[in-house]
Amino acid sequence: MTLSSAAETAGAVPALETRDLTVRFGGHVAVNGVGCRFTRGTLTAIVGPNGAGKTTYFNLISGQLRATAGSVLLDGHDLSSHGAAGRTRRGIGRAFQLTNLFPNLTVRENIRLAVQARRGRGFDIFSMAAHGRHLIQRADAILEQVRLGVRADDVVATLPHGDQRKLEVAILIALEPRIFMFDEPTAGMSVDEVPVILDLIHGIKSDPANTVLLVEHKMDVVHSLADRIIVLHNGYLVADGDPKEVVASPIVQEAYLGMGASTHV
Amino acid sequence: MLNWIISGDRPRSRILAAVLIIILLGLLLAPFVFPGTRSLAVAARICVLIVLVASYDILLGYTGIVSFAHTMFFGIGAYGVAIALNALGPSWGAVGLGTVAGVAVSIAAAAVIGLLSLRVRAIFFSMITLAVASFFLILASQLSFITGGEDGMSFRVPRMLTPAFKLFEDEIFGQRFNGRLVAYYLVFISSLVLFLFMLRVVNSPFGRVLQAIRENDFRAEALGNRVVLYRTAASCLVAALAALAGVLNALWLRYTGPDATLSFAIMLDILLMVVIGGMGTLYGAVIGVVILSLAQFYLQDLMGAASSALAGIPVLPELIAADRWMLWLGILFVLSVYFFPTGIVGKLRER
Amino acid sequence: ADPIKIALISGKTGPLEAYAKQTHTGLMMGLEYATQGTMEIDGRKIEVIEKDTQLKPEIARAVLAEAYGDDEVDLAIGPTSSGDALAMLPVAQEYEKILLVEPAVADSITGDKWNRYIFRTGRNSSQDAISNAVALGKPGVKIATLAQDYAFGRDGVAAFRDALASTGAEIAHEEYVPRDTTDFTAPAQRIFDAMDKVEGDKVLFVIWAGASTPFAKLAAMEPERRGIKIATGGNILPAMAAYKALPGMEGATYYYYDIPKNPVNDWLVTEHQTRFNSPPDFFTAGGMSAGIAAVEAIRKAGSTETEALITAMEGMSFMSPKGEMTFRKEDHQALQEMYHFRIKVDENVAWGIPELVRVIGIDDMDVPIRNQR
Amino acid sequence: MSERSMPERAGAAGARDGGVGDAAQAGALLTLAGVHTHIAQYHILQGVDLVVPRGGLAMLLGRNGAGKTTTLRTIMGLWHASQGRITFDGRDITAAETPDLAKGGIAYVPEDMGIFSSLTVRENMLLAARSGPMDDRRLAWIFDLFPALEKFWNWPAGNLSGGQKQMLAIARAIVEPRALLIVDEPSKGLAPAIIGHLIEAFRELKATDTTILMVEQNFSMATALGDTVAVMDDGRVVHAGSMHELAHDGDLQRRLLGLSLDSHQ
Amino acid sequence: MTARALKTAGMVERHAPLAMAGLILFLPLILIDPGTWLVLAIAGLAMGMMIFLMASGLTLVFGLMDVLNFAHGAFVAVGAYLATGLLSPGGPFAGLMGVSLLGDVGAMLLAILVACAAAGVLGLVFERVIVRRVYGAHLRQILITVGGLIVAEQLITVIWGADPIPLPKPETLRGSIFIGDIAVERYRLVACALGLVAYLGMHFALNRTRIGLLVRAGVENREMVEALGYRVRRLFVGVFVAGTALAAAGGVMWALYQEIVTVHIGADVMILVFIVVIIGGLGSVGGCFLGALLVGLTANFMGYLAPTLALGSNILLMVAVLLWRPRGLYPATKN
Ligand SMILES: Nc1ncnc2c1ncn2[C@@H]1O[C@H](COP(=O)(O)OP(=O)(O)OP(=O)(O)O)[C@@H](O)[C@H]1O
Ligand SMILES: Nc1ncnc2c1ncn2[C@@H]1O[C@H](COP(=O)(O)OP(=O)(O)OP(=O)(O)O)[C@@H](O)[C@H]1O
Ligand SMILES: [Mg+2]
Ligand SMILES: [Mg+2]
Repeated sequence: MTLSSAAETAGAVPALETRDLTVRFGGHVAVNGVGCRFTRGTLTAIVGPNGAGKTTYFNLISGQLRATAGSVLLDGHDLSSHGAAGRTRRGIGRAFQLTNLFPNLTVRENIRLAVQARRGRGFDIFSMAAHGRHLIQRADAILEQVRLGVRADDVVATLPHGDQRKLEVAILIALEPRIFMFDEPTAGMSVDEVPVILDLIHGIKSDPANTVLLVEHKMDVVHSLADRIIVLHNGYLVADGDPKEVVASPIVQEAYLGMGASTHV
Repeated sequence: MLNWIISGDRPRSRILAAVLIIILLGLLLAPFVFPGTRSLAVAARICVLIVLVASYDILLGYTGIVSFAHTMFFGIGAYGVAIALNALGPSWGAVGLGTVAGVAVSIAAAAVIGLLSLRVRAIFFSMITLAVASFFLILASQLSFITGGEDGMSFRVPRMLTPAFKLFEDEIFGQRFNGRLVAYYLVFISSLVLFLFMLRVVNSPFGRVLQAIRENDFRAEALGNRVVLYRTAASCLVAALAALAGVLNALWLRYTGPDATLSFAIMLDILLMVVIGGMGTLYGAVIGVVILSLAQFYLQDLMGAASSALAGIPVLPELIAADRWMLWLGILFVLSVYFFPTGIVGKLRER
Repeated sequence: ADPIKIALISGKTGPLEAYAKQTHTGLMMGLEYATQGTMEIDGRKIEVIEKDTQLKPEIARAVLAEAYGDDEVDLAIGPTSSGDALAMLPVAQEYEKILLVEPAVADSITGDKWNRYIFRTGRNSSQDAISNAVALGKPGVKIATLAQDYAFGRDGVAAFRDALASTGAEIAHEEYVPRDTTDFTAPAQRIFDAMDKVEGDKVLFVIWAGASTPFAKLAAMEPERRGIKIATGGNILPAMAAYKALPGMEGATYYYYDIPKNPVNDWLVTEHQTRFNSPPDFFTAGGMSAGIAAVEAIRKAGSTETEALITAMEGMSFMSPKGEMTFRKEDHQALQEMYHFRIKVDENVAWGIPELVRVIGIDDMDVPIRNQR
Repeated sequence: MSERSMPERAGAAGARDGGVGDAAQAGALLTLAGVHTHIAQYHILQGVDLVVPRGGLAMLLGRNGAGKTTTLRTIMGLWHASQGRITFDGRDITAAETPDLAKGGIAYVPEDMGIFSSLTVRENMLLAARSGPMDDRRLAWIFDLFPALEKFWNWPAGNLSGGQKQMLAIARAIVEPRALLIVDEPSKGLAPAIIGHLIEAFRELKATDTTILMVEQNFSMATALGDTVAVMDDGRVVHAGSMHELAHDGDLQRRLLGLSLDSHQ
Repeated sequence: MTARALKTAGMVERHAPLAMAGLILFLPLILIDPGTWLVLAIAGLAMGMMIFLMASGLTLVFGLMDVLNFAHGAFVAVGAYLATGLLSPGGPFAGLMGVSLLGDVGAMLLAILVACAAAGVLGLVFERVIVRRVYGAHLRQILITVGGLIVAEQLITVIWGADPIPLPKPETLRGSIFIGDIAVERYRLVACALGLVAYLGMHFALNRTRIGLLVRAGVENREMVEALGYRVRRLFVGVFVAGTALAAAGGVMWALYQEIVTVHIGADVMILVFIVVIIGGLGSVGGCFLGALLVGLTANFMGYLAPTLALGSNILLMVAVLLWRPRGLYPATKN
């Protein structure tokens, strides 16, 4: 397994690329020189043990963290000078691993804010937000997609955990990014709800303009969605390639799945 | 139409709606319904404070920024016209110039403070504003050759706003139509317009982003909103509004000074008004202002009467002596935070 | 007959509450004394309406306007702080009614902010400064001043400097510190450094407003080791507790109950002692002066018409706890005697006792007229 | 309302028929009988009956929003039941305060992990070890389970990765022996290898006489560990029985949990 | 390797503020002659200790419980007024005083103890009636405690009257000790000693016991601390009471320094106290201690070198510290 993946051979500029991305906290290197290219129309699953640096890697790409070294390129353009907000507006969207919402606003307002941010209407002080019909319609449409329509008027803090996870995904969709990053979207979601989310991600992936990155510990989910898997371990990128091969590789079997642990999954 | 004027922000409570209408009518007809200098002064003060407190609520209730520098901007506006009127004489030109200068300085100051310090943790920001505000207070009293120092400055306003100016010679409805009336309606109409403007702001897309930032700034940033920029913009906006309130206050009082515009006591009054009324709703600001202003102006009289009625009973008269009105204000303070955590408006809307 | 209505406007609530209380007591006793206990003038009952400025100038204006406009008082007395007073002056002019200022001290009240409806029984800053200059100034005396860094302090030092010019003493160093200073080590060191460089009788003159005073802290640094004596004006009794650290200190004061010898003061001290079990203080005397002045003025004018009152009061002399006072025609400031004192310490008295050195008579002080008529 | 309360009882009766049996009932460590819980004006739990046999591991399953977390919080005294009775070790604890329950031997791993992020990992553990210094042998066992904790021992817990926080939350609950362990979705966010460890760990705990009540979405983990199982829906227990029975009844799974064969391999 | 790097980083982190303090202490030696410098430095340190006494209670409550107690000043005032009752001629401890240094200091310590106890009881009531409902909500804390401050000040006026009350220092604590030409006020030495004792006591309580951890954890997630088996309520009450007792102790000391007590004696120093607490890094007792010393020193050196700047020196110091370390010298919590 080489660090350059099959997808790269297309020759075109990759949708997203990280070069030598590194971040250090005190003496601890959480992400260590990770270089990787992500191509449009594909879904790359990122797996690795807890604390491997997956979320941190996402944070570096989406701008929540500043890299100690290395760079992130979107369509070949260096993003180093942009913060989280700038990167979102340029099309890098992400859903968080630990639920991160506006707890005292309604479900609909949460989405509406995302739609509004996407449309860049934030500095308008003269019109009424409640009159932005198309924003609200769009928000409602997305809520239907994730089957949260019935809870549209509820305050987010009163939602059960699983529904909050769905809202997290819905907000990402509302941002209409070109790069979608999901951080364990199905964690805490009940089994019957999981297929809804998987269908959604599948739909996103099937648009050739989109690029999807997915962190997930459930191997069944990874198998059903991923075109490619990369493995992070102790901050290093240790494997990259076709799902079947990667999963079969000894390092994944040992360090990640645990010997014989796959029976539990 | 009405919905458009109030930006779709309905009171959402019958009682609240009724109270607001009564307040509006009361202020509109104050010179006729409540004759006397004191009541007119109270009415004008209420108008000014509504602008000041509502603008503070945009910062505090909607954006979640605790600033102690709001009175500083109020002062800058007031000193702006005061200095201009002193230097250029009582003309409308001077009023205009002073207003523009005051607003501009306020916006600039807010922008600098915001960009420098809105990144730090909220509580530190409050403390920085506290420090800046007390520094400004010191400055105002030190630069006595411009500001009149501790003593403040009295100045003359355009003749149209003084009692000497007579609209009609005779009294109509028992009211002299003189410049004070003109001044009152100038204050009233300006305040109303500014209030409706603020109502629009908080219900605009911009206002919604501010609320999102208050709820979860990290997430708001991740949605693509540059939080520091929004916070700074909000600070600048409310600074300008506070400065305008300062201008109105100065024109009405024909006096300005550190105690009247800059003191920490006013800052606390504003805070209290916002909270009693209900944070995060501009109608709350109105209610808070009216209740507290009435208390400040009339509680003392009321207590004086009660105290003399109870003369002879030990301790009690001492506790409700007119000079102890602050005690009861303090108790009101505590009780209102205690029992109306969402403010009066929140309580009214609960039902 | 209609009652005579007098408004007492003071900062009843707020940091100066204690002062306002004294003024109130003094005023009521003054009215009582001047009417021989009847509280009537020419058959008209006196009615005192009290109003609180809360030490907020805008409220001060509002309550004064209310007193004149709604309560229709004949004249108003007050307020406690100069800030309130300066805000109130234009209101008196607007309503064309008299405001008898007591005890606010700012020079500008009877100076450039003055108008013809303003009279003052209280002493002004200049009078304070000049009396101290008279008490301390001798040829060969070198003085350092310590004052708070704001208009009151700087004006006080300026007036003091002017008054000192004719005495042969001179100012060697001026030190200004923030108003709320509590630690005087640094300013004292600066003063010591400066005074080490000059020869002569060295005096450190302190102008200080507020309850917490620098004296004990200055005394603890033992300036006498460097040949420097501390001097300052009088103050209210609780503040003079700090003077106990400075036996022998000299200065000039506006009032101390034991000093003036006249029937008015005798009555005040005895009555105050019996009623309140304490001697009258600074502002009690001031309040009483104002009460007596009001009664005398109305008697003399024979009416409560403003113009009649102004005519009667200009140049009017009346007895006060501080002896005879006269409203100067030019700026309506009451000229009055002041007292050169020296501090004596008595273990049984809670404060340092100012013993009279000499009375500084009206003629000993050349109080400048600073208003434009 | 009165109509709705009927199936409740039926459900409860069903629970007994479901094979737990009266013996287990007698040996129950924790029993909930007809528990109703209101949060503000919402009626969330609508008569929950639940039996946790002494020394066993009881699984609580159900869709998102079924009321599982609310049930656990009600037991813990974090919400209070408005009706019904909760008994623990023979004592009525319906109205007991949280700290007393904790002192009485109940440990709790909340859904949101409840990490003190400003404290270090060590300090987090220290607070959980109420009775004195931490037992070195037990600590070694915990480090063995979750090596990351040892590595980040003196770090602020807020900086841990999502999965590491979950490990810390569990470790805190087992730092000292407790009579009853209440765990809300422990596997959420954990890598497969760690889940394998975790299963072992819970088995060991069971062997030490610790009774466990666990909410889980990971069905394979649930089947691997559970002795008894209760399934919740709409604020009620709609099925109770042995885990073995549910694990081998596809129909029941589909009906109760919406599980279909393709969503878990 | 990484461990060492970590350690060095930590050392720098920890010692930079100390280095800064050293700089502020010694740099003025270039401009001031050594005798004067010594006088200023000692006076500044002692002033800092007194401020620390008043600020320590606030930082405890502020830092551990995240409660902004604007009424802290009222408890300082209560301490001060109690001192006037206890230590004035005619008061219960007057008999001890005026004879020997031991008697005077003893009387003072007794007064502090009584004041602490009384203020502690008041603090208990205050916590019950006022603060209890507003844990976790800064804004409401500010408001309700300001309300409490007003009520407390008014009640003080009702009880003790509006007149300032003089409070002479005990005879033996007046004046200065002279070392050559250098005057050191006796009282400041006593203040130094007491400040140090208070600091060490708090340091021990917070670092050698679990209390500090528990309270911090309780603020962050109260439910979880209860679920671990601790009574958060009692803990909070205890900390709050300790905070008010410390305020009262500071009040006694400050009243004796000022020698006159007014209703606003506490409120007047509150801005200064807040500045100290902020500089120190919200809730860190060590930071507060260092911050207080820095404030004392800066005020004295600035007052000597550039009196016109002395006015804003505290604020300037705070802004400078925050620009350098946006969360204060020793941030108590990491986030
Ligand atoms: N604080 C609250 N206020 C109002 N309703 C609430 C509150 N907390 C939970 N609920 C409601 O109670 C119901 C049960 O929630 P609970 O969290 O117990 O579900 P759950 O079974 O744990 O779901 P999940 O598997 O998603 O964690 C949900 O409908 C939820 O909306
Ligand atoms: N802000 C931070 N400061 C210090 N260390 C951090 C910080 N953020 C993350 N780390 C450390 O970096 C490592 C990687 O964390 P990260 O959250 O990326 O893991 P992860 O791969 O997402 O794990 P999980 O599957 O458990 O979510 C962890 O060991 C964590 O402790
Ligand atoms: Mg992660
Ligand atoms: Mg749950």
